[in-house]
Amino acid sequence: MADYLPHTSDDVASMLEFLGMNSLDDLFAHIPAAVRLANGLEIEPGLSEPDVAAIFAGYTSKNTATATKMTCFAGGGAYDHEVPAVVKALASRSEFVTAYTPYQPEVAQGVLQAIFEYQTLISRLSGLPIPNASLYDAATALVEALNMAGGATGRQKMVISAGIHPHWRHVARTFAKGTGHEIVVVPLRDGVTDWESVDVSGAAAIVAGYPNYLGVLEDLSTAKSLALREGALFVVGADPVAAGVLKTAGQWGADVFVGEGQAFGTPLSFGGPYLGLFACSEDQVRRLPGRIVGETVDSSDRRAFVTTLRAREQDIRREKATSNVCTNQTLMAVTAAIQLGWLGTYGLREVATRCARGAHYLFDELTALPGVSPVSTQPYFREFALHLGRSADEVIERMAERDVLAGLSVAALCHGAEPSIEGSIDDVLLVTVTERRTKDEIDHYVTAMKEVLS
Amino acid sequence: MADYLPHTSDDVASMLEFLGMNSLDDLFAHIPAAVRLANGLEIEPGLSEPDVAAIFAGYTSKNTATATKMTCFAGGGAYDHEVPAVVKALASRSEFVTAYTPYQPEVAQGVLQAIFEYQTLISRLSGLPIPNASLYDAATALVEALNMAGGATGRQKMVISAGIHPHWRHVARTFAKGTGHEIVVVPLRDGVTDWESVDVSGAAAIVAGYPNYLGVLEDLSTAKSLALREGALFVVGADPVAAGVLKTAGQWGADVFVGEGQAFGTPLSFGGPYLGLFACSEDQVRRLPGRIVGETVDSSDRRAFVTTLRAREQDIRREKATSNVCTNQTLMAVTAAIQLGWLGTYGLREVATRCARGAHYLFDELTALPGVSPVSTQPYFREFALHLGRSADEVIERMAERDVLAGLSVAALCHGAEPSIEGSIDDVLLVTVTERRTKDEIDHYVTAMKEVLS
Amino acid sequence: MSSQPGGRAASVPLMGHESEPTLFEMSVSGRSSYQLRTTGIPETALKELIPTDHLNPDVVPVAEVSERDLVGHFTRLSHRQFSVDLGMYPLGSCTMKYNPKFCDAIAADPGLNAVHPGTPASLSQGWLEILVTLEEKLCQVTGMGAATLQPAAGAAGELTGLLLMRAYHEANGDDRRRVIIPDSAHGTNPASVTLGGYEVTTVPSNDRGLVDLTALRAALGPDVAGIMLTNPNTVGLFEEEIVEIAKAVHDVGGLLYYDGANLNAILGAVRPGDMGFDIVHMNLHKTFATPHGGGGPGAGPVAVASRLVDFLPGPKATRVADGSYDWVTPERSIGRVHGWHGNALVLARALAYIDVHGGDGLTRVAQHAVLNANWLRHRLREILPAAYDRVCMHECTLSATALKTKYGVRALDVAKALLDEGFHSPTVYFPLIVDEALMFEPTETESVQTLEALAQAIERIAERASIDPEALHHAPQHTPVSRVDEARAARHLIATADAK
Amino acid sequence: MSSQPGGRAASVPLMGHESEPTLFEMSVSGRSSYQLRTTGIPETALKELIPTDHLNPDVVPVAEVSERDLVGHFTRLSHRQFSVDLGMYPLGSCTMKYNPKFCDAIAADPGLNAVHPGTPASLSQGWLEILVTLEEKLCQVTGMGAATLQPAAGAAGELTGLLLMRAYHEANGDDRRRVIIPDSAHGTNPASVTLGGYEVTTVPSNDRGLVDLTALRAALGPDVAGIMLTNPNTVGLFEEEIVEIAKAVHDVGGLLYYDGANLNAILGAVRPGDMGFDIVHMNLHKTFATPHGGGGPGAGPVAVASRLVDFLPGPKATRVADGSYDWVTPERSIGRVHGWHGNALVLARALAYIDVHGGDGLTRVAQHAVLNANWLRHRLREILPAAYDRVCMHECTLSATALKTKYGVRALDVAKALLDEGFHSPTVYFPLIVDEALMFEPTETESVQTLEALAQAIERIAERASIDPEALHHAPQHTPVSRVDEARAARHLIATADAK
Ligand SMILES: Cc1ncc(COP(=O)(O)O)c(C=O)c1O
Ligand SMILES: Cc1ncc(COP(=O)(O)O)c(C=O)c1O
Repeated sequence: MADYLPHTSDDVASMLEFLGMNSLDDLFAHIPAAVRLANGLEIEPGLSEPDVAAIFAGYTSKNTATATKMTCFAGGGAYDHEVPAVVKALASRSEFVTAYTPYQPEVAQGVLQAIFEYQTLISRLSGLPIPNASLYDAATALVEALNMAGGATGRQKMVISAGIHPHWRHVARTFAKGTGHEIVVVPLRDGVTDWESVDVSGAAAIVAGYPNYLGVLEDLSTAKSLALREGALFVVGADPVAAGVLKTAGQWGADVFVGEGQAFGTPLSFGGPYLGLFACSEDQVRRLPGRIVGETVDSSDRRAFVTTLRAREQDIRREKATSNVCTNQTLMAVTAAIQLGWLGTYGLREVATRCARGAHYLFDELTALPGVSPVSTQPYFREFALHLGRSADEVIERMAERDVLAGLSVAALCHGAEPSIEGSIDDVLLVTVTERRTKDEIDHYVTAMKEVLS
Repeated sequence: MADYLPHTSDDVASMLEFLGMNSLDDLFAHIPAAVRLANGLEIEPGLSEPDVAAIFAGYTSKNTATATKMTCFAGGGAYDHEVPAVVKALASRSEFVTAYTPYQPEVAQGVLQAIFEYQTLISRLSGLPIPNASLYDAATALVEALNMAGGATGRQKMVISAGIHPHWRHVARTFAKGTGHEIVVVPLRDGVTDWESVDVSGAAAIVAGYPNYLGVLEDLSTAKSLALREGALFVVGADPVAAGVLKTAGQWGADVFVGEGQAFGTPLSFGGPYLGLFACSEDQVRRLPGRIVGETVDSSDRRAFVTTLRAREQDIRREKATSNVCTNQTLMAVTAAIQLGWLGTYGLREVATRCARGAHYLFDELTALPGVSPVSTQPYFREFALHLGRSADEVIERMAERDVLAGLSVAALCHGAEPSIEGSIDDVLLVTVTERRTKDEIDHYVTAMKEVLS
Repeated sequence: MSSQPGGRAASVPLMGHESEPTLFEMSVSGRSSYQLRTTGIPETALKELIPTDHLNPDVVPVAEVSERDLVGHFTRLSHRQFSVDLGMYPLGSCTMKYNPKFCDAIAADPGLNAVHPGTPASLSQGWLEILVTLEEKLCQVTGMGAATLQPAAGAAGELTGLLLMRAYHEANGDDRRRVIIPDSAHGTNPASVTLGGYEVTTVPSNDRGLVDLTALRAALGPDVAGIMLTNPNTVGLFEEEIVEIAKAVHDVGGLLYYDGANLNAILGAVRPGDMGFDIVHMNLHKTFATPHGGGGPGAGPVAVASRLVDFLPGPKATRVADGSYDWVTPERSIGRVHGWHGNALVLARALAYIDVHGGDGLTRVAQHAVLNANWLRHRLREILPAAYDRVCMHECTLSATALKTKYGVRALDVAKALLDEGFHSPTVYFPLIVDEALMFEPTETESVQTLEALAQAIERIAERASIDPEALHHAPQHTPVSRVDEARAARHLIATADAK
Repeated sequence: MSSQPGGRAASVPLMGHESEPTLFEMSVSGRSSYQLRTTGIPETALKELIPTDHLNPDVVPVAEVSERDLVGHFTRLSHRQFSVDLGMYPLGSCTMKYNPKFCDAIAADPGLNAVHPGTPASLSQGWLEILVTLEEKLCQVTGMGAATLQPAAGAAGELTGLLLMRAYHEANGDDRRRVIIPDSAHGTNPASVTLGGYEVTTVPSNDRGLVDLTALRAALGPDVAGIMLTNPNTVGLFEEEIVEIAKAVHDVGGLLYYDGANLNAILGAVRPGDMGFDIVHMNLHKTFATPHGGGGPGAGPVAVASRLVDFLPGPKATRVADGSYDWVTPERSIGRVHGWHGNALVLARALAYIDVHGGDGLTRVAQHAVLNANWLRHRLREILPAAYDRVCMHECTLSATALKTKYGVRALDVAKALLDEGFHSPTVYFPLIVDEALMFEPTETESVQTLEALAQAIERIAERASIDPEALHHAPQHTPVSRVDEARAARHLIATADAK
């Protein structure tokens, strides 16, 4: 028997006595006998922490591709960035970790101010004035953006570039079943959205990726002009790290920015908890999904922070709320504020620059290999897709034997969404380079790939 | 270039200007040129944290015998005990870690109260009323005890059982060169101190180990009566974990208790930082070495804690101080309070009991092996020494190949101090079992030892 | 010097009650903290790699602070924040129990957190095994057939559940329009119903604080897709007529959705599946003690009865023929509801928590949670009578109506005054059906000594109310900031340091 | 209920200023937190293993608390504690600089902290390499031949150094009795001299706050074993006549001991060895940023000139012929001064710190530390004139004599008032040679904005002194406790919860 319960048998006895009861069962006596669980749960008895730790050691030993054991060149929305000890130490402070949603601002200024700083940073990186306090992840943030567009335009048609991450598109499809949105996907040609190929008239939203899921940098002015023409919201799903050097969503004219914030201090974590980034223009503020923190003063005029514009939210607005989100990803938002504080203005630039340099160095080396060709001839940031002329799944397995996680199989990634790639799919590998990758690691990658492909 | 310096070049310039200086060198201009360092330090330029981490990964890869990779049966004053996540989390709170000595009690009640609780626990485990706030380690705590005895009796003769840990005896010898103490070591017979064999008359201190360094439990009444007879202080060096089930130093009549507190929440740490435990009787309080925290009240009568009896200490008493200790091992003392709070009254009993059970189980298995014989036939607690009939050093190496750290070579441990063991020394292995060792691990040890000895 | 000092602690309640400068106010041009690995990659100029029309002509300002100031700033902010680790957090409906540090340590293991979510199953078998094992245990706890672990929180679970409901009905070729919800329901329920494409029909509670069965029967019809219930409900009371409710809903072909936010009350005592529920979401960040992180992350797995299993989101970690694990998408899956596999590290924490407790421990958890709530309800009956004064489950909804009528002291005043007493406030003004509601959920990890201290604090507050009610309108006084001007925040939104 | 609640946060400055119950006051019989591994070892009764006359008939009471209350208690205590991470800690002579979290992470690696100190060298080569590498770098920093890493703190280093001095003289067959110390020396110096078996001869400081060379020459003689100096000295001033001092001492056959507590001031600028020192201790917990832990642990390695190398404590990690590492004891070693190899994890932290900074970074450290101290000295010259107003090194010793004579406000009052201003106090009343001394050591990791804020806080205090001096005698007011009754604590010692 192991648990974290304080009550001694004496405590239980005296408490029951205070209630005029004889047994703990009396507390459940009013539950219809017909449905009571007769013989308890069929779950093994409790184990001590060290015993459970041993069980988990068994699990972790079967995770052979950790970024600590293998060099990680996989990306696709989840990146192996540097997370320094200082950020881990601050983000794991138990006041941040074990607090609830800041319902009582008088004793929650710590989390509230950290969110306010996070909001400021997301506003700057997105180039849009109205951020929120986080959403679950990028995919669900996109869904909220579509809902916002539906609300703003009263229309149902969501025109989404196939350059948007296949998982995000997949999730958008799932939730459209409830909202009744019509999802129109615009195919890619040579890795770039072919906006002309579909009818965008009556669109509620025009959605483009920057860079897109193949790593390609598209000129977003076409998309923007279509949005203007149709009176649709222009939604840009962007890599926030790119904002260290590339144009922001706002600079491209976006009405709404969504993105994945994992890159800012959150480990790969097998996909979660991650951080859904969201920001929009002033005129959409009343439709903002989720929480937002605002600055105000206390009764003695000291600066204070508080969650605001609550009237939009589910607990007050109920079925008319702009969104159903309640619990979000605050701890990851606080972590992002800390990580960005650590990186600073020029650290973020440096990270973005190194990602680009490393990616272009590796791209040149790989495309020089016989049988390897790029999926797109267009400019890219830190990620690119290659035809290998060999099953990408198989290549990944073989590279893993050489302690390299070579990238992602686009066929696997696009399970449930159009890859929108010319030619074969199974041989397409999506390769990513972050600032953590050294020249030696990249050179080892190339050597290993030579062996695997030969 | 990497560092943690905030100043920008503008900061430096404006600060120099404020001082009416032109360069940072001006600040050092008054240092005689003859001794100034001309070309700076011959130390490589700074590296970034991740680069340094890579260097340290190289070091750790060469530490092949970590308790995480090998099952640890080594003890001899350093024990592989369970340290739960909760203790690590609390003891690493940065308020405890990055605070200085509590000079300003108004903002140091956290550390002061934690030390007060530590002192209470050490007093209870030692059975003596006057603890201090910690010393460097057990060996130096013994030295302080001898100094206390010298001061109390005005005598120089320190009678120390060979059952005291060889390193502690070695350290006592070193410092005796300064104090002029005469160290008389009393040999062991069958692992038990043969007090009759030496002349203890005029002793300042009689020092015994409980259990002694071979793990043997000696009846301390003889030693106590000798101390009484001679008017010497009776100093007991005890394993504080034993106090979970065995008699305390106080119950054996000790005037002074010293011990090693590493067992309480501090990892093996290659020997440090550890925790020197010290407690004594009321009548020695004015000779107490190091800091002590006392309870008092603040100006509005609220309970408060403060370092007290400062008049004994070096900063006030200078050359007449009872000790020169200033910085001690506070963080380990706080950790011990947390770990003991986690263990609680019955957890400590359980740990002590499991140590004893495991040790006796392994002892029986090993002594059943051909050619293996115990060094002592006397009762023991959680540690025992065996003649293997083979070089202990070699056996340890061979066992390591089987992922077992088999114990300590007594010959190595006694470098610089008498082993005081009958018969051969090189073949003596000191084996320890803690509560963390499972039956499977012990059985594997026995099988491996069979192979190694066959 | 324009910018604010990074090394002053006047904002730390330990020393003062000034406000803490923002990261941006501390920022000084040219200062930095970051340190990156030496890569050895040629430092080509960016414009040679990326066309200039993509490059931002301006530098996006982040902040420029030293590592020392970064540490000072966020450590001070942490001292301005209450948390479970500091004291009791009796927020009704939030289950703020102690979060074991052990589970944090599990989640901090690189063997789990350094795994890329796109890693092939063959190279991440450990993770898949964790997911499958957790799914099995959650199904055992709820009495269901299978579960998805993708939803990132309770509300996400609700919407997922409603989409499952929709898919099920559509598969049976009948299209239904309404979902029934009691007036005591949590706000996420109606909001999710709307996003699920259904209309909300609200049924009133009866004078016992439970669903009014007659009203429910009246509301039911062939166009009802299902009902969403929390049981125990948000008042903390068990829906004793649950069997009849289930039958009534099933009779019209509707499904029963179980909002598992209050699951902590019934672990090992009664299971949603056995009560007749078809779809269940769980809040692992409540019942299974994963930390709330100041508002998230959570995890809201959804378990369903066998007839709904084929519709679950995919891909799903599954034990396959050879005993290994792989990703499998259910036949008629509604599709992905999360970008990857859900909040994986939260899921791992919850499994560790379940393993430590085991079936016996989980049962004790519910028993002691219910014991604590009832003890507190009974202990406070004089001052804050329960809205429905009978045996409650894991939480008790008390009412400050008496204090309000007698002294003009409202639930909010009591909540704020509790902060000065060293306790976090309970949930106030929820559920909406209770006047001046103060909803206390002590959880099982608080001792009876702590409950008694809370009761005495409330007695002191009631005492003060009778003597100087005005003072209570100005509580709290000991906190870093006093009551904040929420109206002003909403009237003139300042959501970033750049807003003017 | 006798015992105190574990879940009330009224002691957290965030919410209140009540006192925190002790672990023992929270203890409830039968409550527990511990969880141990399942071993499978037969549960034999203890009395069958150990003779009963060794068994304690009584149970030693530790405490009985739940894990939740344990966490609440120590987290609340941490909120009642100031630290570098919360703000500036300008304690003169203590070098409270920022402690990099990176170095903590290095020390938390099981590859270092899970190694048993008795592990054969062959199985712990990584550790030995760390020790040898650190020794080499410390020798480079100090200009010495070799070093021992065993001493656990500065004072332990001092005593070790004095025993080395003694061993050296004895080896040369001359026995000397006296060690010279300036009147400004830190208390550990004279205390160590006594323990080293020597008599202390104190030499006065001159009117420039430096060693009075004439007085020193007068004090020197053939019976002088050596001199202990801190340079810069404890006033924060560089001993400009160090060359002459060294010559004078060496001329009588004495050795020079360097107390390295103030080494931070001269990194890369001047080295003790080059100044003529023979023995040097360093405080890694000052100069090399290892955290103080509320009073310890530290590490006080001692480096010596080549002629003393043979006497160093052993065993010593050494690079041997084949390039591997082994434990070697110097020929004429004075023996062990620590139970094992010294505070190893502290040593590892220091090496990581040195590697990050490199030679260039360490030099900047000293330059900026000295810059900050001088800036502060100059900035405060009106209110708190420096005892010796000229360029100082890493710290400045200011005097509150003016405030005292004018308003009766003493150094202690200023120190306490600073707490209310959000700054830790400087070191007060040390060194003893300065009247109403306030010794500020800003360190290099504080920004000029922070220094300016400190200066303004002191200006406000001076202002208050001129208006209402009485109030300052009652500072601090914002802290969890106000001034404590130290006399009472000493008069009636209560050192444990069991003392009556
Ligand atoms: C009754 C109830 N239902 C649903 C939810 C929503 O869960 P989440 O906040 O995880 O989205 C909550 C959370 O407060 C709740 O209390
Ligand atoms: C000048 C000086 N010498 C020696 C010491 C003693 O060092 P430690 O406290 O590490 O024993 C100190 C520490 O405060 C000091 O400031």
